[in-house]
Amino acid sequence: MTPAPTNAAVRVLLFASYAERLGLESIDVSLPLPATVGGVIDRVRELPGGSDLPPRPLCALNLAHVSLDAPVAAGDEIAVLPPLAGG
Amino acid sequence: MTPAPTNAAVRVLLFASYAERLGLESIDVSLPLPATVGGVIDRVRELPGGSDLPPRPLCALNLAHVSLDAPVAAGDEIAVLPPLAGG
Amino acid sequence: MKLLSSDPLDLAGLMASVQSPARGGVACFLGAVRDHHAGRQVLRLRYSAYEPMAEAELARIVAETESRWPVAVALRHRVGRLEVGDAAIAAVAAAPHRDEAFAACRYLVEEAKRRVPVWKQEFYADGSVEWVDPTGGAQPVPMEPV
Amino acid sequence: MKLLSSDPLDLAGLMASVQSPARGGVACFLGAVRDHHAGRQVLRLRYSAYEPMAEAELARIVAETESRWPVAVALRHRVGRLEVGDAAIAAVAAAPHRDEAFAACRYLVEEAKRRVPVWKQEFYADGSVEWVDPTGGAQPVPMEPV
Repeated sequence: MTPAPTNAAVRVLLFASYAERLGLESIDVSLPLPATVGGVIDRVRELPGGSDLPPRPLCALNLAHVSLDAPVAAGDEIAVLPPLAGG
Repeated sequence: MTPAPTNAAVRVLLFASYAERLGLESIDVSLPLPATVGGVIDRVRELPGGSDLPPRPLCALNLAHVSLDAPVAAGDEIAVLPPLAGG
Repeated sequence: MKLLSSDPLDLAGLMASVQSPARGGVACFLGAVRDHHAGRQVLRLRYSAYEPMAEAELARIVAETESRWPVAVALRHRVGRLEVGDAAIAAVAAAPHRDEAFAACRYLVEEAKRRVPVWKQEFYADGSVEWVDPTGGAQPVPMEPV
Repeated sequence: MKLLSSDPLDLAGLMASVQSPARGGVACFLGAVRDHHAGRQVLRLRYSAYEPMAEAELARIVAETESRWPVAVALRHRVGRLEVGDAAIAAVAAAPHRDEAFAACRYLVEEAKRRVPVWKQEFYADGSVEWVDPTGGAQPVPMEPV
């Protein structure tokens, strides 16, 4: 008997134009582990306006840039970052 | 009959360590034309302390850098520049 | 220390914070709001940030720069409402020699622009407002943690 | 305008003189007197200049820089007695974009060091005084008029 997959709750933050398109700045997502940042973003895509996100958006995990294949754990903070425009 | 060579008076300025070595800041040199900056410097070398000048010092003619083969004319101001140390 | 600031950036203060008798070369950069962008007249703008990450990223850039060159550096980014001419970013690098000061200052600015999660909303003379996309809509290149 | 100055250099004033709403990038450099040179403790120094040529050369460097990049620049060199920490040279370049501002600022500093007839006498803690030769006594390379 394989163990039932663990479900993990993560928080997803949206900013600037992405927050406007989805009308949300923060979403709590629960999904079975193992999962990646890309998998979390795919869940965000299912929300109204979510299909406007680019195929591979810039992402951060716990305040650091990561690639979409980075694994996530319960309690992680994932951010979907529109094109940066500092300076 | 070839014309007698014209003599030209030029002023030579010395600075910083070169002025200290020769004990002079300004020398009036008279020499036959045509002549070059290098030729003027060779006259300065004959003065006491003049042999301390490097074989090919940095030179300026009328407030602009020049090479030693630049021709001089009467009234020119020639400067013998120790290694520059600005900034 | 807060590296994101909603107050005007103080370049003189940043310079004083990194200068020392041993560091004779000080290179600095100030990026100010321009009055035009892509042919449109800009009246003012608003920077927003993912603040905790922006602070962390700015601090990482400072630490990387100081470990890579023998320099003391200061880096600040402004958030909130800015008028034309206001400084959005200030970077200062002080080093014993100018090569290092210039290289470190340049690194601070390039990395801040590339990595700090800050977004800019431009307010134009025609009344419109837009989020600026410096990539022109290109597919983002994923950034690995540095 | 005097580009050689016996008064302290005013970086803020120089920056203000070149900034404009169209020039968002301002790069600057300050070269200050260090407390050590070649392992010896420096107390202070004295810059002397071939003044009319130094003024002319600084002005030529400014003109070249402004013709080579779309920038407004300011350049000053100090003469006379300087203490440790005092700025000997200040260079500022303002441009619409940072690449040009950095390149122009760097050019100002490199060309000033290479071409402006200024000499430096260092006063050391042991009481000795020396003219500084940055070339280490190498044969000078003749400079053609630019």
